[in-house]
Amino acid sequence: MTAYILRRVLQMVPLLLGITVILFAVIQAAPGGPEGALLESGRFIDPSVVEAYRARLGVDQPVPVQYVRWIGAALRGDLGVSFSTTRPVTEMIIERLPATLELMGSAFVLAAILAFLIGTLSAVRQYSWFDHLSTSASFLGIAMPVFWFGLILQLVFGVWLGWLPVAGTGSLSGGGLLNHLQYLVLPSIVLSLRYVAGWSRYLRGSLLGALRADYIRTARAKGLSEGAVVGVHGLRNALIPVVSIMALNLAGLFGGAVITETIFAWPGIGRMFVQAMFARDYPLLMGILLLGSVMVVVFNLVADIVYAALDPRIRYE
Amino acid sequence: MSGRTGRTEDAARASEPEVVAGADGAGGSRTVEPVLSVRNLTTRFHTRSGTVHAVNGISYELRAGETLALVGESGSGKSVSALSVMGLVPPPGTIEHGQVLLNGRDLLQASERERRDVRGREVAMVFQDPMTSLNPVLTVGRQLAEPLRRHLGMGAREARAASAALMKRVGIPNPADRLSDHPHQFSGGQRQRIMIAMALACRPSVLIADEPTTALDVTIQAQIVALVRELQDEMGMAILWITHDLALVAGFADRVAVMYGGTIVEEAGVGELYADPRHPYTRGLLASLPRLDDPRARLTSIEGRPPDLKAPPTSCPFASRCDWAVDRCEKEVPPLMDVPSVSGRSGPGQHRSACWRWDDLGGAVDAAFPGRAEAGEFA
Amino acid sequence: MSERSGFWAELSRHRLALASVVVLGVLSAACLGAPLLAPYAFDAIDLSSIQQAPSEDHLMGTDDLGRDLFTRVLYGGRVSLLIGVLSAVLATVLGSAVGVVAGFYGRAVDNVLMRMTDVAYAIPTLPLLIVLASYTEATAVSMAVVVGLLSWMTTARVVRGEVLSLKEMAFVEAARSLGASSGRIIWRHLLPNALGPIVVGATLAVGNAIILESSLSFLGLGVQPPTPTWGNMLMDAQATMATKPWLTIFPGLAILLTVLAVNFIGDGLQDALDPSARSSR
Amino acid sequence: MSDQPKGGGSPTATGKTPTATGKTPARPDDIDARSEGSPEPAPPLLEVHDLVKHFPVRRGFLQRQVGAIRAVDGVSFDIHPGETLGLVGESGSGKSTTGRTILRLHEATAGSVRFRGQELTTLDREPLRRERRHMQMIFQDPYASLNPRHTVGTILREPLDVHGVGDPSERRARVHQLLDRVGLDPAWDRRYPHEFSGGQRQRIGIARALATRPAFIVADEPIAALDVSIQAQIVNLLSDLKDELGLTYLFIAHDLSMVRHISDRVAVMYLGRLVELGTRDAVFAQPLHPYTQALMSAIPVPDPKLEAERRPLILQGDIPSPAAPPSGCRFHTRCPFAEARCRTDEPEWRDLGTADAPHLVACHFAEGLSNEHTM
Repeated sequence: MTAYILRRVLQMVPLLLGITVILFAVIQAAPGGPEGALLESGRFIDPSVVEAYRARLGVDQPVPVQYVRWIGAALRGDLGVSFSTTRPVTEMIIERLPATLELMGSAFVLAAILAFLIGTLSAVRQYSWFDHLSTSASFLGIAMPVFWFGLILQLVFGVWLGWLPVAGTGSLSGGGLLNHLQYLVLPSIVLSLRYVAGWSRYLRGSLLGALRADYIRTARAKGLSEGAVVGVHGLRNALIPVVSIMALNLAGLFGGAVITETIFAWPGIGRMFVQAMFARDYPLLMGILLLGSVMVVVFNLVADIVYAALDPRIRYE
Repeated sequence: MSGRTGRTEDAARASEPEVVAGADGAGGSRTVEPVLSVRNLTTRFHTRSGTVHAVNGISYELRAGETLALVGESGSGKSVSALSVMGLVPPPGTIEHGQVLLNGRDLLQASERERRDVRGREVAMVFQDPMTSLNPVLTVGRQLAEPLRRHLGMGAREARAASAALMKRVGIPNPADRLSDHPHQFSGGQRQRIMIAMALACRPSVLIADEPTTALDVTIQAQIVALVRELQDEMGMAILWITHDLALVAGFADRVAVMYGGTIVEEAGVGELYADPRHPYTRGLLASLPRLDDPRARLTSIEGRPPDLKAPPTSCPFASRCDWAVDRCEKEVPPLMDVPSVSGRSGPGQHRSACWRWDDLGGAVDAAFPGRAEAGEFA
Repeated sequence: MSERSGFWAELSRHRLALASVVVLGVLSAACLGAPLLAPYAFDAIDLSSIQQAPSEDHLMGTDDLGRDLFTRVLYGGRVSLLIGVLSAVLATVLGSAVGVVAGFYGRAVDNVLMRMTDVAYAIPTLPLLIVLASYTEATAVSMAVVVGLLSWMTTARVVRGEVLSLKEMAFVEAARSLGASSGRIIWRHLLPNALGPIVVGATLAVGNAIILESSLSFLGLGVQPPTPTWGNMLMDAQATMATKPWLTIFPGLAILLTVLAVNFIGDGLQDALDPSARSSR
Repeated sequence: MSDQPKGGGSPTATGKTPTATGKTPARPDDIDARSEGSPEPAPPLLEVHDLVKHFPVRRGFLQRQVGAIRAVDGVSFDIHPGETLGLVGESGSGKSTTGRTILRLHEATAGSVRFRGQELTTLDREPLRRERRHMQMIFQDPYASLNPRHTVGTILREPLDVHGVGDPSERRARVHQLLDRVGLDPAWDRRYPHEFSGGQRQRIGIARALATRPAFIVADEPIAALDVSIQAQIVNLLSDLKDELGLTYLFIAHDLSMVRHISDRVAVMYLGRLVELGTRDAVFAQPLHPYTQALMSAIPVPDPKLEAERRPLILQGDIPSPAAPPSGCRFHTRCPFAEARCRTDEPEWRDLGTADAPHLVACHFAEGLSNEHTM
């Protein structure tokens, strides 16, 4: 198992290199080059910021040299200086990271729990009214644009019913935990919707497939209860493919957080990203994109490890 | 917990006399009550494209220590009939009617809970494909322990020791170490041994073996057959051995029932069935095997295809492929009729054939299987 | 019974999918025929009737400039559908090509292509799209191309997996033993049998692209006003959501309905194109 | 190599459609010239010499080769025109891989395969493609071997299309002729494979193999997936076709009784090696290798009386992994007669037969073993 994990970690390195190459190419492709926006914007910006950025990128150097310098700095945790605030990008990200992690985490957990319950129940009770209902609901969930769903929830629960706050985060010190959690409810639901729908469908299909397997018949032939048959023999096998889908979807979850945070004025990285986009603050944009990609890669590693823990065949491969 | 253990001991004690009787009678004694008695079992699958008449009113009996071979080709209903006995017919299949009497109790009338108590304890099953019949993500120790813990109320440690003993009994080397291995770490033959160990864990009175050697090589098949026979001598269970291979069961079955199109078309003691088959299908199957005395001889094949089970049987299911068929075969479904037994032990149920013309069909296949022209003379 | 009649029989069993074909057909026809059908010009400002609730004159009401919402929804659909279909075609062609080549040639080719796919998969699409969209003023076609270039990875993976298993099938080996060329094997044996997942992937890509486009437009990065899109209509409506909910509800419903119909069709096709789902048994 | 005519000038398989080249070399291996039972033995149609096929086992990030599955590990035999060689062995013995490597569906690791005197293992792509016309394969699984999206007509026309045989109307006529020849209604050419039963599908597979009038067919377990009553139909069809078209078969099977029925000679394979090779009658009457004896002993006999008298020789354990075959004689781990020498010395391939009926075996003790377990 240790060797397996080590191998997976080693495999991450070229993946991350590839990601940085693409992201660097994206910066370079910005109109007028990475610092172009800064110069053309005409707004007042501390000239030393521009200078520092130009110097670090070494814009007079060939592109590969610039890349090596950029990645060298990034490895030391230096993602450059924001155009709009002149503060180090790393610092800005770290400041906003907890809010985003909180939102993504709660959405992820919510989606995982609901998907597990819905998916299992619809598979066990295939073609029941519950199954039909959850199938229809999940089609709706997948087709629903995140931002529109957010707007509708704000309209219903915030404006019409007045039950929940529609924007901001509430302060932990001021209103306490419960108050803070109230702010979390709507954004988490909005962000998780698509994944509840997708994962529950996937688990349903996967579990139905597992329940048709020969070993399920063996388990029943042993006289095991239906609970043990589904719980012990079915779910364990059915969860294996679902875990990798959950990991793959993290990139989407990060993208969804950008929209959700914008709608609900959630003070996280996603909202900062949209603001940075309007300010054409490329260092900040790049820093956030890089963070998102690294999160995805790391999460996929975790998924691989979970996968190997669930499926003994992988370990010995 | 203790109550369950008590019940098991009672059951074990209750079945003891039968085991002894079966062993003494060497499968010949017909006075012993059958452990398993299937009567008029009918199973259908209601699919979108029509109803599949998989099993059409079959009846057979199985006595302690006896081996009944259920022989048939794919689609003959042999596997479905076994799953019906276990109560494991997958949807959309339903058991339309019939009785499955296990030690006198009708399993089809029992509640699902009662059936679960019976499965794996009084009647157990080994399946065809040992590669897919074990759960790939659970250790074999865990899977072996399940019936022990479920039915005998063993604790984890006790079940582990018992599992190791079972593994040893079926011939897995280093059993204690291998309990924590997963199925993919065993060979096909070993997996089938584990399946057998699992089925026999609670010493059931009936073992249903559904083509347990079909997926294995001949040398491994011989090992598995030898192992099962050994265990049968030891535990005295009755065996329902399902196979498509008429040759395989010649060596160890006591009785053979041949299935075709969802019905039993012939049933007889093993010696008699091969010496004096009284159904054209049985004769056709035997004739299609390569001859031992003359390997060059052209094989006799049964032309045509098995019947479409979506149409309810209104004629003899074999009529369209039968060289012997007469008008009556198209009009009336032949029931299983008693045939005088050449082995001397004649009597009801000794030899049964579902052919109107069983009387015209005597003798061993090699000598007496006629060609088409001769068949014409009879008609 | 031929293969084709089996296909239609299977598809027609999916009543939802059939209904979706009808809905999508009507919707597409209406959007394409918007210049003929729409009661008003999409940019006709009528300050005498601003922010009116749905009525006989204005089926879906009017916006803050008095423009007819129904007209704008129809015109917006042209952009959404164009981007959806165009980018899905692009993503499907690209993804299938990568998947087939990787799966068929295996070894180093497979390794290189799949690592590229991993990289593309790991970068969150929407944020990357946001950055790219901020570079220039987007047109419908440029957006379709960018969206297509960022959404081929799922198809590539699925098709590769499909090809890997098909490649081991005896009928492919039979074709090789006949002396069939690689091209023949790919075109006549692998691709037709991988068609199910490819088509299903394509329908999902249409839905995804429509949502991606509307998300970008909602952030103000998509196709720019005055050309209406469902996304930028929603962005405009955000401020008056509480008082004029129809401005939010109708464009959103249009997106929901379109994506839903496309996904239902994909679901129906999945079963209809799976030969094992309708074997002779 | 270079003195041989390139593929285009090769003689046709059955002589029913003479090639246009007219440059057909008057070599004795032209099978049309061979008459049945001629006293002058024709040279082999197929010569397999020391064939080796190892599948690399790759592991790790760099996919380094860490080992090899030694599926076929030095196999030699000839097949003469018009002959059927039965190749038997358990799964994992490498018998299927041997058949596929001969047809270059796998690239040989080492060794030589000469077909009609021409070396196949080094043949370039285009001449190989042309040569494929003359050697075909019948597959085990009648379900997986037919493309589910093609009609039977398309499936049967593909070999003709690939090799540019005839014009469209001739191809259509050939398809109908093929269907008729294998016992199917020619009007069924527009049907799809899923509309046929297993036995009928196997007939379609056979028809496809016959389409280009090949000289040599590898039949890879062609009846293993079929029901007993259908097996006999297919075996009869294969024998009829052989007699009629002068075909040569490599018949791969695990079912010894069918092999005995259809083969002229029998080769027994174990763990990548041949252990015994001889005429059908010699091998079955007097199997020399303990493995052959065990295999034969394991075949059930459909006769309860005979079965009751038999003392079967039951092998212990499983076939070892071809990734790490045992030293010495590969069979020693399961052989009931193994001695110390078997663990270290690899047995030679020796001929214990007569001058006109060679009977080869790879066992140190072949002479001294009794055959009491077989019938």
